[in-house]
Amino acid sequence: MAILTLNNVRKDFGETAIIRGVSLDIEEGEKHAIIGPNGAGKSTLFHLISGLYKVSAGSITFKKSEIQDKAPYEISRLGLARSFQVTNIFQRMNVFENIRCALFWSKGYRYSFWHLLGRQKELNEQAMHVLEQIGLTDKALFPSGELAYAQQRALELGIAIASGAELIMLDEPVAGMSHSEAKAAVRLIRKITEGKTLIMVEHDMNIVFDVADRISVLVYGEVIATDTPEKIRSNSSVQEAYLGEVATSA
Amino acid sequence: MSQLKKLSVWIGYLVVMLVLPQFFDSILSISIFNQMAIAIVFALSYNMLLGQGGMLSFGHAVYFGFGGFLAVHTLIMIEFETVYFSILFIPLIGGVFGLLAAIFIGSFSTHKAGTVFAMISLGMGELIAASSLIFVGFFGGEAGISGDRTYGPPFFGIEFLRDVEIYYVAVFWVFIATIFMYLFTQTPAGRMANAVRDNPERAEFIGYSARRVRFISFCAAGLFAGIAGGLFALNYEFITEENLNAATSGRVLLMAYIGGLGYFIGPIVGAVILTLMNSLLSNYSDLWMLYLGIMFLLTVLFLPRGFAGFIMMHQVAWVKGSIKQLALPYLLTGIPAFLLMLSAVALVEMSHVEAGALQFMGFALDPALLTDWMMVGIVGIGSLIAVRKSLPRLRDAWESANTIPNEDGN
Amino acid sequence: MLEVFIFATLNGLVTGLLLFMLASGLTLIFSMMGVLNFAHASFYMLGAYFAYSISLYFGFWMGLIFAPLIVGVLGAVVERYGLRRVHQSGHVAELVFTFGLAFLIEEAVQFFWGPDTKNYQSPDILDFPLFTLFGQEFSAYRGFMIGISLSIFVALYHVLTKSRIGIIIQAAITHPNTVANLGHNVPLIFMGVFGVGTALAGLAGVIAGPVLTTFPGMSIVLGSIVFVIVVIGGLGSLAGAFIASLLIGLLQSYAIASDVGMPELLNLLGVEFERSHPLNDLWTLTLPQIAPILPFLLLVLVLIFRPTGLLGKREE
Amino acid sequence: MKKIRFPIFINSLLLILIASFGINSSAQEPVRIAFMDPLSGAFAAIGTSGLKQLQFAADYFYNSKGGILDGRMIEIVPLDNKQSPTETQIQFRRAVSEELRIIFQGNSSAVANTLNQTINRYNRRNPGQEVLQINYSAVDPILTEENCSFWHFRFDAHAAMKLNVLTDYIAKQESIKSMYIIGQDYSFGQAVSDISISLLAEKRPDIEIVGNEFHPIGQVKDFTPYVTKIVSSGADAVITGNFGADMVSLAKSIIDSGLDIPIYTFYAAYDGITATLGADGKNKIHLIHNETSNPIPTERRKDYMRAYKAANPNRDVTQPRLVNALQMIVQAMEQTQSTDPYDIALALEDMRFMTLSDEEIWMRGDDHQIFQSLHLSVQTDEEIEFDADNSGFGLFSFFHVPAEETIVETSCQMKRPRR
Repeated sequence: MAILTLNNVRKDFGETAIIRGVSLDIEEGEKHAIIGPNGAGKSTLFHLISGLYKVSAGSITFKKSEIQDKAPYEISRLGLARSFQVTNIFQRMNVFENIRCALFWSKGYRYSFWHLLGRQKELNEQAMHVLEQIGLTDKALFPSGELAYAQQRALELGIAIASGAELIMLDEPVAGMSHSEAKAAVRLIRKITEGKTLIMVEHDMNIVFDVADRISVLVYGEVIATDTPEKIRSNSSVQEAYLGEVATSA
Repeated sequence: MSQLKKLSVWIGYLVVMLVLPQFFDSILSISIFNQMAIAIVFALSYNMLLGQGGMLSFGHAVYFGFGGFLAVHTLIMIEFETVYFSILFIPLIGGVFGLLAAIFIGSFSTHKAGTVFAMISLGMGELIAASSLIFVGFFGGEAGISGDRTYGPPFFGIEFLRDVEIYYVAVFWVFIATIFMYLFTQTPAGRMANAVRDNPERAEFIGYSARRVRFISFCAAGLFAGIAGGLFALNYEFITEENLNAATSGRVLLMAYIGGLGYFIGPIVGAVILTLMNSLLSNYSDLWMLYLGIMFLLTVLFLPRGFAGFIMMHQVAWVKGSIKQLALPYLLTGIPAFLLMLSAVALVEMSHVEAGALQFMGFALDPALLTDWMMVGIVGIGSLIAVRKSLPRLRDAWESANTIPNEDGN
Repeated sequence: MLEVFIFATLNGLVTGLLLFMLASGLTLIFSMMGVLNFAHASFYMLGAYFAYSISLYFGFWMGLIFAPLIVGVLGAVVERYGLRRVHQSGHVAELVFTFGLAFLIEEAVQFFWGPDTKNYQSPDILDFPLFTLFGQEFSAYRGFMIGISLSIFVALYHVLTKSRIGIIIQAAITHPNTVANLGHNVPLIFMGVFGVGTALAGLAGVIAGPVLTTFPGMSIVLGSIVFVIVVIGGLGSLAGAFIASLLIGLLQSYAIASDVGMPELLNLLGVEFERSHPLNDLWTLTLPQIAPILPFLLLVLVLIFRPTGLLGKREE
Repeated sequence: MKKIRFPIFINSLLLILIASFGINSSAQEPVRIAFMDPLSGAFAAIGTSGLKQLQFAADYFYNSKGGILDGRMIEIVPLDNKQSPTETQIQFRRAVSEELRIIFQGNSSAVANTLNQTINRYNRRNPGQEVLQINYSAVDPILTEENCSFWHFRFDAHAAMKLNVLTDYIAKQESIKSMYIIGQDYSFGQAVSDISISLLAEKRPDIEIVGNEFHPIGQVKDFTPYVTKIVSSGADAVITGNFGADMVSLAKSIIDSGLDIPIYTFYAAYDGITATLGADGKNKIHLIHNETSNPIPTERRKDYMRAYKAANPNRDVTQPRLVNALQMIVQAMEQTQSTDPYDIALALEDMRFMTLSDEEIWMRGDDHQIFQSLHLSVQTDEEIEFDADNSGFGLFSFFHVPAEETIVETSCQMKRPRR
C-alpha cells in the first residue's frame, strides 16, 4: 500500500518549470532511490515533499492526508524526517544537543519549559545510542560547527534518523565521505531503515544498486522511469539521458 | 561538572548578595545594590531573547515598564485597600503584566527574527513610549505615577520603611528569577530556542515551528522583565515613561553585550559593571558619559565576547593551574596601561576645566602652566612605551598558559 | 483652508527631502554591509557643527563644501579601523559598535562645542522670501534645501544605475564575494560607500543646521525615524527610500496641519463624553498630538504585512 | 553541562570599587548644600549655569567674608540628575547618604514634583533627619497648591502669578484681538494653556483664542507646520511656555515665516537662545519674570553682576532668584544659629527680606510661596547695559507690577510635622 503518493506535482520558479508533472507512488517499507543528472530537480522534489517549497500544482499525500500545503514542522510531526544535501545543523550547539533536539518532539516533550533535561534519563540514553550508531560518541561535547566535514555529514544523518520517523528521506547522505566512511554509513542506513520506508538521492551507483528496492530516474523535472535496479540498468532511455547516446551493452 | 560544584556556585551567588549590606551599609551603597539587583534580572531576561534566542530587540523596556506601571498601580490599590496583600508579591504582579504585554506584542512580532524583528521591536518601543506621554491617566505624564510600599500588611513586623529591607526582598526575587531563567535553558523550550537561533530552518524539520519557539522565549523574557519592573516599582515607589523608552532598551542591550551574550553569567557581570559606572563615575567628573562611551567602544572592539568572555578565556589556564604564570605579565602590562588611561583622562579634564587648577588624584594640575601639560604628557608617553614593550611578553605567557597538551592531535 | 494645505505640502516636501538625504546614505550602508548604522544621525549632527565652525571664519558656502567632506573622511576612518574589525564578530557586534559610536559622538560634540545652542545662521543672500502666500513667507533657503536634496537624488540615482562604479556597488550589495572574485577590492568599496553615506548625512546636517537649530540633542530629536524610512522604503532600494521619505514628511506635515481628532470623530458619531471619564485622554486625542509617532505606527504595520518594505529586494 | 563560575576575582573587584568613596572629614565642618540639576546630557547648559551662579554667590557674599555661623564655609555639592525623574531618585539617595539636608533644584516641574514626593516620603519615615527642598525655578502651581509641603520652598513666582501679570498687560493692548497658545504636551504646558484661557476670558472676553496647540516635549524637529497654522489663524500674539531647543526652534520658525507679532514666553533668553534669535527676535520676544533686567535698579546688583561676568566671561546671571534663596536661607541659619532644616523652615516662614535690588520680598508661611515684583521684558539692543550670550542683545523691562499686586490665594492645606 503506498505510504507516499505524488500526483502530477509541478513546481516553477517564475517562468522556468523545475518539476514538470511528477507522479510517483512509494510503497510502505520500500527502499526507493532517486537518481538523475545534476539540475534534474532532485533536491527540489525533496523540498516539495518535506514542505520547504510550496507546489505550483498537483498534490502530495502522506499516510492518506494531503501535505502539499502543510508547513515543514507539521509534515515532520506526521512521521517524515529528512536530511539535507548541504549540511544544515545547529552549529553553536554541541553534537549531543543536536541529536537530543531531534528527539524532543517524537518523545512527546513538545514545547515543554518544565521538563529538566538533566533528569530525562531515557531521552539522554536514546540520544547517546544514536551517537553510537553514527560513531560520534567521543565528540558529544564538541561544538558541531567545528566538526570535520564527514563528521558533520554523519551528524546530518543522525538528526534525520533520531526521531524514528516511518519515512526517512536522505539527500546524498554519503557525499564527501571517504570510501570506508561511506561503507559504514550505508551499513548504518540499511540497519536503521529496517521496517521503515526510505527515499534516497544518491549519485554513487554501487550504493544505489546495493540498497534500493526500486529506482526512479528524474531528468529535467520528469520521472522517465521507475523500476527495479536491473530493469533500470538496461533501460535505453535512462542510458540515453545519462550518457547522451545508446551505449553498447554493458 | 559535578552536582556539588554547581550547587556551590549558586550558594556562593546567594551568600554574596546576602552579605554585601554588612560590608557597605550606607544608604547610597544599598541604593546601588538595589539598582544592581533590578539590572541583573532585567539584563538576564534580555539575554533570554538575544543570547539564547538570537532575537535582537530594541524595545525590551516596554515589558519592564508595563510590569513597573502595573506594580505601582497595585501599590496605589493596596494603599486605598481596593486590594490587600503583602508587597512581597508586587514583583510577581509586574511579571504577570510583563508577560501579558509580551503575549500581545509577541503574537505578531516573532514571525521573523533578524532585522524585521528588530525593527518591529523598535517601532513598538517608540510607539508605546510616545503614547505613554499622551495617556496621562494611566502613565501619569512625564512626572510618572507614585505609590507607597508601607501600606501593605507588615511581613513579620517589617514595614519596609528602609531601603535595606527592600534590598532583601530584591535579593529573594533576583535569586528566584536567576534560578528559573537558568532552568529555562535546561528545558526543551530553552534548548530549542538555541536551535532556532542557530538554524531556524532545520528546527522546522524536527517538528518545531520556529515562530512558536521564539514566541515562548519572548513571553518568558517578558515575564522576567516585568519582574524587574516590579522590583523597580518596589524600590523607588515611582515609575515614569522614561523606564519604558528607547534609552532604557538601549541600556539593557549595552549591559548584556558588555557582560557577554554567550554566557549565562554575562548579563550579571554587565549589569554590575554598568550600574557601578553609572553611579560612581558620575561623582568624579561631569565628563563621565564621554568615558563611558569610550570604554564601551573599546569593549566592543577588543572584547567581542564581553567581560564574561574575557574571564572564561582563562578557564583553560585555571583548569590547568597555569593561571599563576599569567599574573606577572598581566601586572607588567596592566599598570602602565592604567597609567596611560589616567594620563589621557588628565589631559581631557585639564582641557575641560574652566578656571583654576584641576584636582586630579591628589595633584593640582593647572591648565595655564605648560609644565603641567608636559608632565602629564611624559607620563602618558612613558606608559605607552611600557605597554608596547610588555605586550609581546604577555602574548607568549598567554600562549604557553593556554595550549592544551593535545592527546588526539586535532 | 487652501493655504494651509499648500504650505503643509511644501513643509512636508522640505522635511521629506531632508530625511531622504539622510536615508539615502543609510540605505546604501545598510543594504551593502547589512549594518544598521545607529550613528548615522550623529554624523548628521557632526555635519551641522563642522559647518557652523567653518562658517564662523569662511562663511556658509565653504562650510557647505568642506563639512560633508570632513564627515565623510571621518566615516571612512571609522569603517576602516572600527567596523571592519568588528565585522567578523557578526551583525549584532557591528550594530552595538555603531550604537556606542552614536553615544560617543554626542558626548564629544558637547565636549568640543559645549552644551548650549549654536548660532548657526543661513547665508544672508538666501535670507529673502522666495514668495509670500496668504501672509506666510516661504524663504529662499527652504527652496535651496529642496534644490539640493533633489539634485542629490538625481546624482545618486544616476551614479548607482548608470556609472560603472554604481553597477559594482549594486552587485556588491547582494553578492560581495562574487564581486571580490572579479578582482574588485570590496573592502575599499565598503569604506567608500560608508564614507559617502556619512558625507551625505553630514551634508543633510549642514543644510538642516540653520533651520532646525544646532544643539547637542539634535541627533536624538531626529532619533530612529531614519530607520523607519529605510525599512519602509525597502532594504537596498534608493527609490523606495525616496518615496518613504516623502510619504513620512507629508504624513507628519498634514497630521500637524489638520485640526481633526477624536473629539471631532465623537461629535460625528454623536457620542457624548465628559472630562472626568477615565478614557478622557483618548477622547481628547488630536491628530497633531500623535503626529510624531505616526511613522512608527506605519513601520509596524508595513513590517507585519510587507516585511520586505515597499520596493525591497533583499529578503533577510 | 555549561560551567558557570562567580569567581572570587569579580567579588574582590566589586568590594574595592565601592569602598573607595568613604565619607571625608575636614576641620571646621562646612555647611554643605546640594545643587541637583542636569549637569550632563541634553539640558546640561541650564543646569551648569545655575550651579556656577550659586557657587559664585556663596563665595561672593559669604566664603570670601569669612563664612557664616562664626567661620563655617558654604560648600555647594553638585548632583547631576540629567533632568530625569529616575536619576533624581538615585541622586536623592546619594544626597541623603552624604548628609546633605538642603537641596536646591529648579529645572523641570516633573523633576520638582518627583523630588517633592520623595522628600515627603523620606521625611515621614526618618523623623529628625528631614531634608529641605529649595525650588528656585520650577513654576508648576501644584507644588504650592494640592501638593504643598512644609519641606518645600519656592523662590520663583508660579505660572498662575506670571500669567496673571501677563494677561494684565495684554488686556491693555487694544491691538491684540486674537491669541494663539502653543506649548509642550506636559503638566507645565497644559497649566499655561488652561490658566491663560481662563484669565483672558475674565479680563478680555473679546480676545478670541484662535489656537490651543500641544506638541510632544523635545520631539519636534521642525516647527514650520505649526507656524503655518499660527499664520493662517491670523493670531495677533502667541503665548508659549516652551524651553530649551523647543523654544529656540519655535521662535526661529515664527520669525522666519515673516510673522511680525509679539511672542510672550517664560524661558526665551540666555544659554545661547538670545544669540541665536539675535536681531530677528528684536521687539518680538517678550519674557515674564521676576527681578528686573535692564535697567538694573541698584549699584549693589550691578557690582555683583559685573563681578560674576568677570569670573565667568561667557556666562550670564540668568537666575537672580538663586541669590535671594541663598541669602534668605543664610539669614534663617543666622537667626536660629542652626543648620537643621526644621529650624530653617520655621525661620523662613513669613520672612521679609531686602534683595540686591532694594526690593522687599515676602515668603508666605501658608504655602511657602515667595512674592516679589514681576516684570515683562522685551529682547532688544537699545539701552542694554547687561546683554545675554555676549550678543549685544538683552532684556529690557518695560512693564512692572509691584509684589503686593501679584499676591494670589492658595488652596494649600499644609500638614505641619509635630516636633
